[in-house]
Amino acid sequence: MNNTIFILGVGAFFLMMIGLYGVLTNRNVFRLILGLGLMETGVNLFIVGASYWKGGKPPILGTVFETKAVDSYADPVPQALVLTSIVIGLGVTALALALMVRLKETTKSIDIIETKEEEVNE
Amino acid sequence: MNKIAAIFLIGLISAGALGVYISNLPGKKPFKRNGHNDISRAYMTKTANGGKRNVIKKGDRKLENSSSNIVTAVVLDYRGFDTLGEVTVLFAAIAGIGLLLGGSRRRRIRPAGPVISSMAPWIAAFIIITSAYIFLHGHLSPGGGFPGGAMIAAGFLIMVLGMGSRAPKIFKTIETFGGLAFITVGVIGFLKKGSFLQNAFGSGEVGTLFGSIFLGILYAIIGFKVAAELSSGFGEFVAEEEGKHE
Amino acid sequence: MKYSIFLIVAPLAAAFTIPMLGTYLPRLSKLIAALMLLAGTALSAWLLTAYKAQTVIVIGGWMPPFGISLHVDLLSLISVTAVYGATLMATLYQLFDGQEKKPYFYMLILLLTAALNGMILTGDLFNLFVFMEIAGISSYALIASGNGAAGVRGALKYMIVASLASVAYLAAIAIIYSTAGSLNMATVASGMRDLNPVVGALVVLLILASVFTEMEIFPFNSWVPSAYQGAPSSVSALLSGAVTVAAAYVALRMSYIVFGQGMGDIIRYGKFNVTNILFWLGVITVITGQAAAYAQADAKKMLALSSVAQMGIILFAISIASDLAIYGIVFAVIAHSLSKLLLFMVTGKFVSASGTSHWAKWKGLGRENPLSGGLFLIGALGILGIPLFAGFWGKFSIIGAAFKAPGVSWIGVYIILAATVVEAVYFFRLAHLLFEEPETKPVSIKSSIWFRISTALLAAAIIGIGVYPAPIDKKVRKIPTELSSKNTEGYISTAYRAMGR
Amino acid sequence: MSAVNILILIITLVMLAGAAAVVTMKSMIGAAIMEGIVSLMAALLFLKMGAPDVAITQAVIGAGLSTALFVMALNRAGIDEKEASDE
Repeated sequence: MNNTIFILGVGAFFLMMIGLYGVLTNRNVFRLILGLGLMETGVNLFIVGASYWKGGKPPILGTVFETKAVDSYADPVPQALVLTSIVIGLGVTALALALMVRLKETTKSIDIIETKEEEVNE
Repeated sequence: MNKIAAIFLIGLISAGALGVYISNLPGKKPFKRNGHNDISRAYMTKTANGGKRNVIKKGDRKLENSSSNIVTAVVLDYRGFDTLGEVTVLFAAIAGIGLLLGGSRRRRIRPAGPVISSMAPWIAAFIIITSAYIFLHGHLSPGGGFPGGAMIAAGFLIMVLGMGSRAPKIFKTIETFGGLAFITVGVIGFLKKGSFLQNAFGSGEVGTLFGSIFLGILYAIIGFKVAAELSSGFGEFVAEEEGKHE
Repeated sequence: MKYSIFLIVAPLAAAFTIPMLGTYLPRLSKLIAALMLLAGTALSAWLLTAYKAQTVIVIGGWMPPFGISLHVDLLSLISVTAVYGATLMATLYQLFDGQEKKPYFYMLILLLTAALNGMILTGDLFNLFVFMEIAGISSYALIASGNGAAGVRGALKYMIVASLASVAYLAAIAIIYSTAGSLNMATVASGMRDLNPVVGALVVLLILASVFTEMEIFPFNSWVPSAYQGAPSSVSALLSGAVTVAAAYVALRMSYIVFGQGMGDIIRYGKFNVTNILFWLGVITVITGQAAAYAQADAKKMLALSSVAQMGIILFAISIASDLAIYGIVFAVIAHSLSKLLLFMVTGKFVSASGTSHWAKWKGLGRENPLSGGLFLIGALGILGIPLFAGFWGKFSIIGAAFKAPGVSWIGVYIILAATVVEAVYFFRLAHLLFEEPETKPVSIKSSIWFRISTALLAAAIIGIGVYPAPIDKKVRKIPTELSSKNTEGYISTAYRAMGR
Repeated sequence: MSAVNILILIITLVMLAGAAAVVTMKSMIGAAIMEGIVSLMAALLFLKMGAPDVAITQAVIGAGLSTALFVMALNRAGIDEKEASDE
């Protein structure tokens, strides 16, 4: 068992769970978005951590590079996935904040649960 | 949901995760690997299409891919279609913001104090030059189009907040041409080599700035597009002048 | 077949032109959106008629386990055609009969189309995630583009549930990549077999949970009523007519190909038989959906919950996993898509004429406007599965398959039949009210020529498939053999042949 | 435990403490800034895991742009801190 990986895995898992707690216990949209952000960060750490092994160096080819030395580099694929996932997270967060601003403009509150039935005007 | 129920649910999930973890210990295949699988090994030795395993170092030529940063090679070349999707995610989010917040009324932005207003263009220029370096060297060193573009947007935001200017319409045109350019690069690959987003520009020397035209073009496109998108989208969030909102 | 890539890329390219055109020539951008969807429908229909055998389309020139590839088979082409047709209808409805919308609205519809097609065609798990996120983001924005606060609330609820789902999906991806060592569906499918059973079951549940969020299956569908109610009618029609098609397709492929282990015993890891979970989730979804729809005073929420129940039936059929069941699923999905498009389009007219979506206030609207009333009735009959209407073949085959299947599937049949009775009650209750003698003269509905043409086409399709299913039947009959993993020409072998090993 | 492990442990603990602060803090702007700190710590962890590309992206997007976006959105919506106490 590798200590580094254990710490990373447990840390990522707890980060996700703290985020989930934030999502479950709040009705305030802003805090919901913050909780989702924590969960996203946690799962990103988890993706890189799940494929990490001790002593993984940045996967950038140096001046001298033997085919055997491949083993000293960290796995590049999860890193590429996480890059994508971070940018997607930014998109979702930005749109969620725009929705929050709209909600505040239309209802004067940022509570996700409606106080009374609202009519649709189409 | 009340707090006790939430804690209970989280406890349940944690217990489940612990159970999975323990049951995995004597499992057939362990969670953790201690080396590369076939796919990541092929990416690193640049033999995904069955080439022979070369000694790869700076200065090697005619490999299937000439990026010395393997993550960039994966993001832009081996999994380039994901990156097109990623650009589209941001594009969709910014379009959504435009649809929701882009009112027809003109909002005036209150400029910051004199010190910040006079400093803002310089700080912005510095950030923009740094980020141009980051996205042009994406295939050599860590960085690339997304952080580079995001930094340009940050520089632009400083300018907006400091000087009170608004996002000009030209950004919309950059968004359009950036997206179309990405697809054009893909279609060129389709027409010349037979599959979408295939590298039709050849690959040069590993580890040089102009060694990889394909990756350079793609990261430049992404950098400009992300910068334009984020600047115009985030501009919508800038608070309007005091007393104007109701 | 190699042109299939343009089913995804062409709408993306059209969407990319809109920020500029929308700023300078807003009218042209709407025209481009409509023309693009028309061209896409034509392209997908052409590919469907030219279809010969399963193909893997390579992207970027990298062979399947290394690069991302598209996997084109008969079912995916049928689904893509359905998605394009549904989007085209909804867009024309919005253009000619809906409220004035900004160019961005049509751009998001194009992005949604591209993303749904990507979800259907892609052969890579992470690529599927990216497309699910694009589809999600464009749907949130489209739902929130309605006037009131209801749309924004619905979009936020959808967003929060879907974001939790995407976190679950990513966690599953992390486990899959670190164990199976690949993200290509075919490689994962062969790698999942020798996985630790507990981990395997966990991965399957995490991924299916996130697919079920889009498919509106029971514990993950709390967002459905408010999102459908708050969205503009054209967007509700899209959610019901296009998004569910893609989601049902993904659920089917996940459970049969990626995680399945041969028909009849589809997902089993050691002691964990995930198939049973699918079965019970499907049945519970049908019961809760129909019960909630019966109690619903809001017509759009009622239709939304009826969609939920239909998806429950489809999940139930997925858990049966016989050739007849797959045949039924395809028919049921097509019939549901057509009927719900028609129902939401007509309902949108009723809402805008009466100014409310509470159906109790629609007394006599159908008597005043017999065309719309009749169309509503046809849509309802199509959903219910009455003989001579499209829904019949789907439900009939699913029920037949359930009776033939071993185990407890027959329980599901009685539940589906009972639920159909409930569904009939609330649809006919509404239809009866529409044709009742009103106290005050109701408003007459103004509709464009496009509304009449497209609804007439939909109604003709519903009745046409119901009366004479032979042309579709000929295609659909081939699907079970293609999906069956016993068949050597199946998905995995096609992908492996493309890999050249 | 080696020195690297202790460093990683400290970063992880700071990150988790920051996350706990995000969830419990009364002030919304404070919570947004704490989220930025969590992102920064995550970026350091990525760097330790041999992923400099991800670390740069996480630092620029997670810690920089997102935090700015949170604060700007609060301003734009005109949300005052009194509403921060929920329920």
